[in-house]
Amino acid sequence: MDMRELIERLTSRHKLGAPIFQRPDLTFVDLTDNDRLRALLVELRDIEGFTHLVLLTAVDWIEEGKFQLTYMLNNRAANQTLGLRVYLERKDPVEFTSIHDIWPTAETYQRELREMFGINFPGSPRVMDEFILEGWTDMPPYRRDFDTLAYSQQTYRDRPGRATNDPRDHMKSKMYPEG
Amino acid sequence: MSRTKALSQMTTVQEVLETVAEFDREAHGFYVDLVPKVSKSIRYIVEELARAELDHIIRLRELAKSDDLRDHLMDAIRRPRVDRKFSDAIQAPELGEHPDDQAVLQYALSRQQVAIEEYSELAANTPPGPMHEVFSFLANEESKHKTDLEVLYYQVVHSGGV
Amino acid sequence: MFSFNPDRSQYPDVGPDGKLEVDLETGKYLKLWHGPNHPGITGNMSVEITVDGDEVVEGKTHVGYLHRGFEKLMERRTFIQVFPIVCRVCVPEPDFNEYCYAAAVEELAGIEVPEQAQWIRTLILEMGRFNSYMMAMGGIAGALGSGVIGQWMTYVRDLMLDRFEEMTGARIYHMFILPGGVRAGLPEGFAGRMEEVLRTAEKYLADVDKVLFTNAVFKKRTKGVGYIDPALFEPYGVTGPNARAGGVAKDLRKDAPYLVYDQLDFEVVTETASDIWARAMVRRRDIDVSISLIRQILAKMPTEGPVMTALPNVLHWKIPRGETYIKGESSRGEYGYYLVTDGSGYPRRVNVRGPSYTHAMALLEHLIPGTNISDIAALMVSLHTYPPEIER
Amino acid sequence: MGFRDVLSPFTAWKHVIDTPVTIKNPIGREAAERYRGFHQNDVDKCIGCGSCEDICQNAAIDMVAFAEPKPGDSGLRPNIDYGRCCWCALCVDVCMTGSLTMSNEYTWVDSDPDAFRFTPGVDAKPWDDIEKGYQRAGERMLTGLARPEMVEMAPEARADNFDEIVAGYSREQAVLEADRCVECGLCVATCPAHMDIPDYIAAIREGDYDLGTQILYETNPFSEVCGRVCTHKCETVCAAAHEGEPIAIRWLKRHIIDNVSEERRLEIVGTPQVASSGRKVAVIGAGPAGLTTAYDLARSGHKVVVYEAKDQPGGMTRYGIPEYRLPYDALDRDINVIKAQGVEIKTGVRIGNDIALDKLKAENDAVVLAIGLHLGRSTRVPGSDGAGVEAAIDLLARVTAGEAVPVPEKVAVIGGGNVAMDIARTMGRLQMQKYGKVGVTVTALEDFDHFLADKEEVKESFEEQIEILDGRGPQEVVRFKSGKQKGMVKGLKTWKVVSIFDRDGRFAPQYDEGDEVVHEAEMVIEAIGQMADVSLLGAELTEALEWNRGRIAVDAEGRTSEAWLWAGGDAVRGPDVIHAVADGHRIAASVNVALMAGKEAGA
Repeated sequence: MDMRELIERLTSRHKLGAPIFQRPDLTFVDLTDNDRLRALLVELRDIEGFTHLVLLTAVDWIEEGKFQLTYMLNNRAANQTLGLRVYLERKDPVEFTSIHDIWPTAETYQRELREMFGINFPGSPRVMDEFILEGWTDMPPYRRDFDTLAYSQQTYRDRPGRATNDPRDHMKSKMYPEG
Repeated sequence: MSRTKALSQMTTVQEVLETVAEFDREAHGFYVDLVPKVSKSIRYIVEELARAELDHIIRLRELAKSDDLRDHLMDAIRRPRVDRKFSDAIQAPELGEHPDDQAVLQYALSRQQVAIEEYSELAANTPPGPMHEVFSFLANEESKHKTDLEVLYYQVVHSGGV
Repeated sequence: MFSFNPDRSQYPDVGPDGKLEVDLETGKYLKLWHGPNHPGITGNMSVEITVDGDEVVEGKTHVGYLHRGFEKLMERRTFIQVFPIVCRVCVPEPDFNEYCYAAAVEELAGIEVPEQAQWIRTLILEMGRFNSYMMAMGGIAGALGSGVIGQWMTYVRDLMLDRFEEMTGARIYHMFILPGGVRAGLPEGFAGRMEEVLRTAEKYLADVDKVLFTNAVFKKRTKGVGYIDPALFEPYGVTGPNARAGGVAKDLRKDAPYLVYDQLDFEVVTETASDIWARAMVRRRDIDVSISLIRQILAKMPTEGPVMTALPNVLHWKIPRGETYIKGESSRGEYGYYLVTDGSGYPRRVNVRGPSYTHAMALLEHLIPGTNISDIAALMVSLHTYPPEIER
Repeated sequence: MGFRDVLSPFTAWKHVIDTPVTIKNPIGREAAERYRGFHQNDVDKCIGCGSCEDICQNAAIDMVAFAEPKPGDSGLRPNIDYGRCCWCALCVDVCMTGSLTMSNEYTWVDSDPDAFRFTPGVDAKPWDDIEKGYQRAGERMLTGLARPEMVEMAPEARADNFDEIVAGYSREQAVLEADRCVECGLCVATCPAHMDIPDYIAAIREGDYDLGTQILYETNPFSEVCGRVCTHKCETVCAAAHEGEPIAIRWLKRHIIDNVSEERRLEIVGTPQVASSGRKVAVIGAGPAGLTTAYDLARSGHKVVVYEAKDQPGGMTRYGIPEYRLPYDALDRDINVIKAQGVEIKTGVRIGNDIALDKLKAENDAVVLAIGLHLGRSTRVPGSDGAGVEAAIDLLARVTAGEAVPVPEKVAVIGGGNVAMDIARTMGRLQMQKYGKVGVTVTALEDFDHFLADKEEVKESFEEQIEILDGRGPQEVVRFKSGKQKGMVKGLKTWKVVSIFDRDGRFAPQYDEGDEVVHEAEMVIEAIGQMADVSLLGAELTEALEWNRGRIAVDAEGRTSEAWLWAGGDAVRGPDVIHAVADGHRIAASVNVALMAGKEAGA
């Protein structure tokens, strides 16, 4: 399967960004029209042989105000993997279309995304159920603005008696405190 | 005149010690006189040289008083061949009126060389025993002093190797 | 034997949220916790099951017992600092994490890996697979009451851990596959000692064949039990031995050869029944493949040359913006790392695709209704899942 | 399913008679040779750079004081909290000296949790001497070993001209080199000016040359100069030098300044932002020490006039260093920034001759003496007094001034330092221009193991066909005794130096008088040492001043024993550009305090 041809073929009907041919067997492409996601996925699954949903996950581009969702699809016969990327506005509430009916396994991914990134997929089974976290009240912890260090400092206590020295400052204080 | 007599083949330990003491005394006097003649910037060199000579004088005096040596003062000993050079060095240093640091150091180094040779030969001329050890010790002392001077010379003249 | 095509009309209705409506007041149903500490669970995970008599009508998976937020932790570690923690995502087969992460970093940073290192990496992955299968064998036998197999397999695994120890310097978390290569070549005389382990393993595996696979009880409890319709494989993302047991020769070592697999001679093992027996059998036969691969690697691999490429200064190593996905065939199926970089010294996002994520959650929940309570453990273990890779 | 399926499982019973495989007492079981167990640290080898702490993803390592810091060693040593250590051994892999290793000991029982926090190698442990355990398999792989090669003019291309040899790093090379720095900062203490070396190297990595320039100017207004000819003591203590090459700190400094235009540099540095103090300072000598003093004082609002005996400012950087190492326009760019601060430089004015020192004292609130070392030392061997024997430092200055100097076909140079290399290579170039071939023989007291000149200088001299003979002691400048050339130089007689230093490393040359060579030469150039021309002080001031072993005595701030006079630079510290810059800062700070105190008292 020639991925360049495939992307060209798809571009005629779907709004796609410039593809990145990362490896001969791995391509990334942006879908710029989010409403066409389901149509494109079904086409890829049923016509182009991308029957395997490898993973679905999010990337928080907080500086750009966007969440990236990556739908990683695989066509085993052709040994091709396609990372389809869509971007969501990063302002609450963040919601996106569920694909659990296209791939039932997406249910788990969508549950996790809801919990860890605060991206909801209305209609996805058990999407509001706690997945990993129990009794979590803070912001979704996989968002970039959740500070794990601050969290652990608030939650746990440092071992007493630990102190370190920066070599450069230490040498200055001992060897040339005035200069 | 006494010098002529002193230059015969054989001499005594006492005489030898007196000669070297005189050598050091004169040198000390020479350096002390030199101090005001050189620029203050290099006076430290001359002062150090004077101090070293004074140390030698004191050491020799103590040696002569020691029990070991007292018994041997009148022993006969072959006069070192370099003794003439040694005696010459006591007088007439060839330094100008206002020598610079390098000139002073070169003079001190050459003088030191003579002293090492004198003591080495004296040591060679005495059989194993206290006297031999005394002269070996003195030769070694002078040798150490010369090394100090060479280090100083290197530092002053070869200013840090540029 | 219980039917595995139950009449679901007797089951409680599905509510609007997709969950079963179970009225415990009726006394017809009982809720039980299967796990998190249960011999039938590999690792810390639990299934909340609803039984009607000894028939299970619903099962809900619960994970989170080991969540340490690895993916998030990786985002605040430099590229080299991520290296020591990736292995912890999967205890029994940690090396896949090391390989996938290293390869992803290497690809995005443009680093070439020396040939010898590629061979050593392949060797490690096969040793890891071997060990993982040892646990799976012990697990499936243990779930059906045959504890002795677990003891034998633990012993054999321990011998392999000795080989890991002498090669990598550690038994469990090897931390050996660094971005750029591997930490060292093989120790002197390694191949000979490995051969001894393989021979011992083969001796014990012959016993396993007699005691487990030629065993009326085992056959009765596993044949036809825990059937997964191959039609579910794609919708539920089933890969690896679980798919191969259903006749689908999915194996990334063949489908998308990585490292030096294209230079090795092996066949993809398949079974057709897609039941617990078939899944156990695929694993049993795949151990033989691993043994053969280990022997081939040790016979063919170069032993000269570097094992590591000098890296840029790792203390302030920045990788340009980009993303990639690296995958490999672990003992449980497709294992992959999705790495997104943003030009800084830290990963923007690391997503670990562990096979258990698809096998132990939605699929398991789908398979449970209609099973017998006594088969739950065998069903779960037959999927060969490791919970840490679910919750990362 | 058959009968076999029922009986076969019973074969398990055969294992009943097996010997158990469990280890009875696992405590004490020896781990594998490469096992990553408790750490060991060779504290004498460790330099306390803290790279282990930086790489530790568990924050398990603290750097704790172990000994007093000394050049190249912070005196800190890693203290490890085994409550956090994950045994990944990245600390071992990153260790810059290879001092940190791991033993294969892994069992240790103690009821005190704090016992599991200790400083390996300092707190004695039973595994300290165990040889087995994890060590880096080969050389460092995590922080880069080699520096990018500097592009230089080929020897043939440079042999007959004074064009700059070193091209300077390209952006790509500089980033590669800057990348190798582990930012331990051990270099900062050794740099006389305490330049913020890791910070400006970081600016290169970030591509922020404006920031880099700003950082450079905070501690050194002579980056063009120091970026080329600094003695880079920093590089000798670089953590990277313990295995592999030190970071090319000097070239990186130059790279920053190469990438900022003169105009931009003036914008970044700016001009004095304080009101004029109304105080006046005279600086004698427009070398790096004098001009650094002037730069700082001008930026503090004082009126500074620098008096320079030579026709151009720059001191030894202009008149001592050949143009192929430091082009005059690069020096001028540094000086222009200093001038832009309102510093007035009066060249061609020799204090003592043209203006009396007393006059300066009377007309200024402070006087700073930064006169350098402009007199060449002579060996004073026989024959060294007379025509045909030159001082290297005089010749170099005359070449810079554009004067014609004698260029015979054969030249012998006495000396093994950088000045000897400078004059040899300068004469070699002039010979190439005149004769098309080089005829320079350098004789050095020191052997190549103890050579004084930089390795690069020696290497480049060889490339330029200069003959360098090490371990040769000059004995006599041989002159023709008769004939037409009577009295003219015939050659240089040397003896072989058998050993130059004694066992304690003290100068104690031993000669082999049997190995005597006369190096044929029409001119002998002495390049053995330099001294300050302190004649400007006059007898009275010379007597009034305190001296320290031949040099004007100064305190830590650069004050002489006379309240109005400060002194610094080569004349006080010995020859070194960066020391001179450091001195300049120190003196300026001291003068500033004195002037401001005086101003308050006066007001």
